[in-house]
Amino acid sequence: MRSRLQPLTSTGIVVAVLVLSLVVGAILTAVEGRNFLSSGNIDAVLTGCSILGLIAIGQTLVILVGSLDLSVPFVVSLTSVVAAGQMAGEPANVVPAVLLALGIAAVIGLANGLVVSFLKVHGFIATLGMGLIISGYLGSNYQGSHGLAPRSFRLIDATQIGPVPLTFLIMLGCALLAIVMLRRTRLGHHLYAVGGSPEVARLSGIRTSVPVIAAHVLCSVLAAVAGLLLLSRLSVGSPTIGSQGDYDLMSIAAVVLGGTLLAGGKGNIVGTLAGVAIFAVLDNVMGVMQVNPFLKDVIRGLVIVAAVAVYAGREIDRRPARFDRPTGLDAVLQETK
Amino acid sequence: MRKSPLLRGAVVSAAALLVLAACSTDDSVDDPAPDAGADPETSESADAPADSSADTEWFVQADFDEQDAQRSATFEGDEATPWLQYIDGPMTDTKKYATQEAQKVCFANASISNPWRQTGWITMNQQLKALQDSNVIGEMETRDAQDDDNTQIADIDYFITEGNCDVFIISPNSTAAMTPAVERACETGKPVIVFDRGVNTDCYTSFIHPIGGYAWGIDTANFLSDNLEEGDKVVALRILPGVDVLETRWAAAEKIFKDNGIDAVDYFTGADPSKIKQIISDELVKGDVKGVWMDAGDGAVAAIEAFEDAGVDLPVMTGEDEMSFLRKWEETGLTGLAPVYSNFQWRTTLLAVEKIVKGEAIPTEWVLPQTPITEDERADFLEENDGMPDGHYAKFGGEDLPGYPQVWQDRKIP
Amino acid sequence: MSTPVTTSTPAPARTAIPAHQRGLGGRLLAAVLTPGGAVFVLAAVLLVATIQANPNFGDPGVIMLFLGRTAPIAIAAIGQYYVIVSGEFDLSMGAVIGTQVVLAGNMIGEDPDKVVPVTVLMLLVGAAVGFANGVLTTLLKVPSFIVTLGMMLALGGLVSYLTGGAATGNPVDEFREIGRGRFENVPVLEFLPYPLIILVVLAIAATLLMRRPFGRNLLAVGDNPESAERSGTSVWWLKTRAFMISSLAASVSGILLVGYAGVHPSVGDGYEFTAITAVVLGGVLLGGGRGWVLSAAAGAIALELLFTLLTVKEVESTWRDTVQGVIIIVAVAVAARGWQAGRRPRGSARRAPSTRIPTTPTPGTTNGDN
Amino acid sequence: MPATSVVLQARGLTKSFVGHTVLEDVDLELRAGEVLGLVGENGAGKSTLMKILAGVHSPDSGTVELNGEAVSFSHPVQAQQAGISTVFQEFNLLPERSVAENIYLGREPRRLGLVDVGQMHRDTEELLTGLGVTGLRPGQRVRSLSVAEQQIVEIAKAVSYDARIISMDEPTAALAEHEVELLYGIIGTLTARGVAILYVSHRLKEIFRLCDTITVLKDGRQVTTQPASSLDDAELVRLMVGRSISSFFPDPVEGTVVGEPALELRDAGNGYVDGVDLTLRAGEVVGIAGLQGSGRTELFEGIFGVRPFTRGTMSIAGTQVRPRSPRAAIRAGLAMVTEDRKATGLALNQTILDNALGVVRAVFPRRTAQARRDVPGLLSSLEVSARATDQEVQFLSGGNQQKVVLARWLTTEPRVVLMDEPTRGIDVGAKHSIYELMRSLAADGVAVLMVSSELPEVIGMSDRILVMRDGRLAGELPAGSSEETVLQLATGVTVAPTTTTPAPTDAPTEEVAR
Repeated sequence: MRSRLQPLTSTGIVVAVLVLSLVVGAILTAVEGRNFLSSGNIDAVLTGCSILGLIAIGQTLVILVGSLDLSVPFVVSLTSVVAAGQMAGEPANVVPAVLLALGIAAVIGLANGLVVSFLKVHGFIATLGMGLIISGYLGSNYQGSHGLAPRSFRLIDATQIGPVPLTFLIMLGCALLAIVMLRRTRLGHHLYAVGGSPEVARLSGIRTSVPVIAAHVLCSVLAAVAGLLLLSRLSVGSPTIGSQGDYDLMSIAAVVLGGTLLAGGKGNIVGTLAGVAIFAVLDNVMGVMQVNPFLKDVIRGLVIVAAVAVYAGREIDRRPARFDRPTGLDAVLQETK
Repeated sequence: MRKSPLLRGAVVSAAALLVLAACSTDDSVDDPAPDAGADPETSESADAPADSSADTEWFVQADFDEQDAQRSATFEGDEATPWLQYIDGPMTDTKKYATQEAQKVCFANASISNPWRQTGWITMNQQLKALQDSNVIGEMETRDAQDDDNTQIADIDYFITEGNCDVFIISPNSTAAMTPAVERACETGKPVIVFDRGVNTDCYTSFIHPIGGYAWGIDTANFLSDNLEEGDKVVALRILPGVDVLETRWAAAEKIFKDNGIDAVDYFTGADPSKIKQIISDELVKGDVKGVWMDAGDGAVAAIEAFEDAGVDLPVMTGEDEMSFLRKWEETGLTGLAPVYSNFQWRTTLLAVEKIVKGEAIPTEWVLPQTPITEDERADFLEENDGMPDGHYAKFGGEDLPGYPQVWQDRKIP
Repeated sequence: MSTPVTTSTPAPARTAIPAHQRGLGGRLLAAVLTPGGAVFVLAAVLLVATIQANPNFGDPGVIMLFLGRTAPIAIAAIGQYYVIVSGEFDLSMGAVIGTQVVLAGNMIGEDPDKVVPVTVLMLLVGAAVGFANGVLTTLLKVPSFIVTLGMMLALGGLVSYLTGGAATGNPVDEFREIGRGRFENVPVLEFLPYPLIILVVLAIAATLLMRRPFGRNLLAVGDNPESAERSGTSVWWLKTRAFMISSLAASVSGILLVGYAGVHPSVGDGYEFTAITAVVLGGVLLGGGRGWVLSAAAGAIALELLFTLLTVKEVESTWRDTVQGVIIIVAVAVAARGWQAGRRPRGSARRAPSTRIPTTPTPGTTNGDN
Repeated sequence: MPATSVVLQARGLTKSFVGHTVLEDVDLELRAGEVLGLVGENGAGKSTLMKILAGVHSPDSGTVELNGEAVSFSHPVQAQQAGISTVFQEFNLLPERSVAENIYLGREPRRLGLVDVGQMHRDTEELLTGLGVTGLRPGQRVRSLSVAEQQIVEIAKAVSYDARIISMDEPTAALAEHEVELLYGIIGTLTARGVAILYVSHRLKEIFRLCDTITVLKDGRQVTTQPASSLDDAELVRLMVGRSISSFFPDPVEGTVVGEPALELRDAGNGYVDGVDLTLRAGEVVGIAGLQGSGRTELFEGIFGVRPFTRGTMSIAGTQVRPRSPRAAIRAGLAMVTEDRKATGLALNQTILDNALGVVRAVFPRRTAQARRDVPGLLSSLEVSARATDQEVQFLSGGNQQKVVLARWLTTEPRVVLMDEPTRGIDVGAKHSIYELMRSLAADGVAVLMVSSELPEVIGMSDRILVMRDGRLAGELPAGSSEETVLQLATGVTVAPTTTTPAPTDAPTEEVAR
């Protein structure tokens, strides 16, 4: 009986909200005399998902394991300028530049992870500090755009398959890998375990620092991929490109919007992608409607809070009875109360 | 027994990279993208020598010399309408665009996140009303990138595919990053007007801008050097790094200061007046500050107040034609200069559209006059702009537009 | 309290438990060993270093000016402290400051008569924002990180929208005097900036408030919400008041900043993170339940001193971020250990069941022996 | 069952915590395929013994031999790998993860480097089927399971380690009667496979039904170990209790007057308890006995507004009230000493003074000044031993922490004090002063309602004893009733004393709803 009456999961709710926003978006777009489903618009929406999507995937991993990453915008900027500098317009330099960028990001993620897991510094502070450190480095060493991506590298951004941009497919690819990682690797399972209860994880023989560090490394590397895609799009490295997009707070908002618990242990990539897509649709529709840019922020703020409020209360209410409710019957009584 | 998840992480990301690499090669080989850009490489390496892989170097002697000369150049057109004046040079023939029909204008704006842009945006909208009334422009669709390169590229691409645009107007968020997108807009064959910050291409129909940053830097640094002794200290307050129109201001000024033996130290302030005041206060504790140089006017008041609060003599100072500075300047009577980064270029862009529609030739690089406001002219400008808010710009050039002065006084952002 | 008279058993001679474990000196020493106390030492060291680097900074007038300009961030840190100590975050602080600055500029304008009513209105707006943050967090159960992030976006956008992004101009000098004025001719100190006086008054008020039931309850809620709820604490109202205090502190900061810097929409940018940094630097535990309000203020002063030192040392302003980043990571890493060291009673005789503070995994943590 | 080989032999196990010996010279012998029952009162050392075997604690002295080889564990995982699994009272499960994921956490089966979810589900299925469990899907989220089902997952997890020895700490504590049958079945399956089981329970019925051998612990010492067949209920209880309780529990203070009803419940119920009729008078100390999971704590939570009653009426000192929150309950004159002082009783990082004033400040802030003056005297009269009132409570011993909890409630001058396991995990001296406090509260006209798992405590302290079973009051016993009587009423086995009206073990309403 319980299973039949099982309420929508939060991922279900997020997807429902996404569908709703798609429908409303399509209607509003039509009112403006445009076609929401035209290839150009689909391209715009999907492109809008790509960068934030990549970062939000990484952020999901970090939040799932019970931490937070506020350093992503600076990792994005850093990788974009470092890779661009390394490429220097030469196609031959692309591979070393990409590897260098990913390597630097991995080191940053490793540092974040080590500080969080071994120095026991709250992820908020550890990554805020790391962000500041990188930001100082960027500000001191890069004034304005830097380096150049060769044409071959810029094609990544320019390529489309039908109405679907390649950057979006790369993001989807990373999402897929992340999903596989979460569902099909021990690391993924342990990530959930450590985020859910470090104590239970430890009792099950898991070294709790490993998933924390891995999540931070992956998050930084994904931010680096985002930085590289931005480089491909901008053709030059930019030391401010990460901050321009507000990727730290927006990615956290997208993750929470996607139904992942800010405290960790519960959530998934699909929800996050839906959260990102909701933002993309929202931005797209507001763009079509030429909403005043200041009002855009107001609407974003309201949507974030309202959307999370839809299921935040329910989730928490359903939680406490988990260990001490005596029988299934009483739980049912409690719920029907 | 367990493999290091770190290793696995690396493997996963490497796999992601592989996917990435695989796709791009595949597609670039057999599916050249329709909008992949004509050949950005050639166009860039051809006319942008500075844009190599090296660090951006902001001081270019040739540009410095050119703008230095333009400061004293003769401008074509009526002095009463400076927004239509230009320096004689190559013209773009626009006969092919001539039409009777009201045009759909698509405007990709970088942002309206500072008072200068807000003032210009208001002026532009009033100019739009005028041109709509005369049936030159039917509709202007605007996308605002909120200071994000990535968004602005998307905005331009959206206009190209979905906008049904007759004319593109682009106010780039940054120079190099926006170049490929502007080139894509050019490829549509529709007129493209770029204004304010530049791009590294000349595919546009017209690039509208005041003389430029070097001219600003030359005007201001010369003024300070003239009014200060060798060895005097100047604090330079800059908003943010990496924007060409701002960087060139400082590049020129720094050179002149150096040539004149002025001891100049520069700070980035983000235009935050409290930061500005702190910087000046600390500098005053360290020693005398004789001059203040600013790359934009907002925040000038805070700088002056720092001197007042410290109880020391006011500096020689250059600000901007923003009302707050002009008012404070008059009130304190300090020795100053208000350089101008002509705000009226916002309306020039639309007037350029009018000319295009009429098939009139317009300057390919439309250099607008950029004359600082001196102490003698100050009173006139203060009087003309009486009742305007502090964030308003004296040389906004919209006095003949509908809604003047109410619209600018209310400062309602469209 | 009359109940626990144990008439049934002749009580052994009991000595009343003293109020303090150590004498005043000992307590001060112990306090300095905690991160909350160490920040005062840090501030002092930074001050000495600054003066050493440039003796001009030792001038009383300069110190007064410095303290005056640090008042807004210190007050913001005090406000943020209340929210953090109750286990939440307030990211909307910068937006509230921006709102108040613009409100002052646009509504007071050149009319001195409007100073009082508009100030009241500003404080009401501040309280309302805090109330909204609190209610959304506690009753709708949306994480405060998200609520205040949303508030930050919404409020910032709304104010820009309503005002056209820029204020009409600075308000009358009478209003700006609050943040700019000073008492002249004060002996020794040369002069006293009004903001410093406001900071001192608010700091005293905040300290007293933390000693009041409200403050103690707030700490208890941050420490253990479950226990607080069962002790009859009205958790939602308590936390909501903390959010209101935070927003009101931001409003006062805003009022001072209008005076100090003038009206500009970018005033207040990033204040939320600076305030959180200051609070954390003051040894306050993220997650709640630990920390002293004055340490938060001291954290703000230490942070600003650090920046001044960097200016004096001619460190490029771009590197400041890096230094700030290193400092907060180190401070928090040390803090986690420092609280234990400083608060543990001397001698371990009384610390009987320290085995219960689980160092080894203890399944069945809640039960003792069955 | 044929006599089989000894798989685990422990000798002379001794363990003390900071000078307090909780286990002394205990021997233990587990045989393959056999169930060893471990019984004793609370504090007898059962949990400590289990934790030593599980690798959570290491013994101060004594040896553990596994299949003839001496072993010592420093981490639970080592014990698991050696074949000793433990099912603790608190579930060590991740509520957001599936059954299979929980069971194989840390040991997920892999194929080609990836977790083989199919295999994991099949293994889980097989494991559960092997245990005779049906209707539990490997993919179900643990949060959606009933407590009994969660218990089964715990056991399955223990079994999945290929455990040769499984110890279970009160596995039926939270289970309803019919769910227990399922567990019995599982245990039968396991023993048939030759697994040795160490079984801790308070339910004597279970002990006799399941166990081959019974070891009785008391005060950390081994009283006896003998075949279950050689014991009966009464004898076992005598062995467990085996001491005169009268000397330990203080008599009521002279002149204590039992007065008007202070707390009355009529047919009260919520999601956890039902049909509770109860009258508590001023000056009374009433104990509530019952097995874990019988609804004792939930009854308190109902009274105290944590899980407000949804049915029936409640009145305090004759005034009808229905507290919807602890705050309202406290205002009405109630106080509640919670079961778990660390999780719900104290703010550990705050000082003694702040904790003692916690409730007054939260609910009656205006009385704070007065309370602050009273606290030092109150703490002394409770014999709190601490260096100073500005010491943080985390550094106090359990007994002193508990006294601080009491102090924070006494400062509110309540009419009715609810005490849930007031002496859990504290030393004898502290226990005694808490007992004295209860008496003196009664003497002052306060009504005290106490829940305790320690029968001697309930019997020794109560003026009347209420017994709960399956969410209902099963009956009332007079002061000084025997432990046997109480246990019989609580478990619902054998002859019920004449004074009781036992509720039907399976309430018809439950049957319908299920």
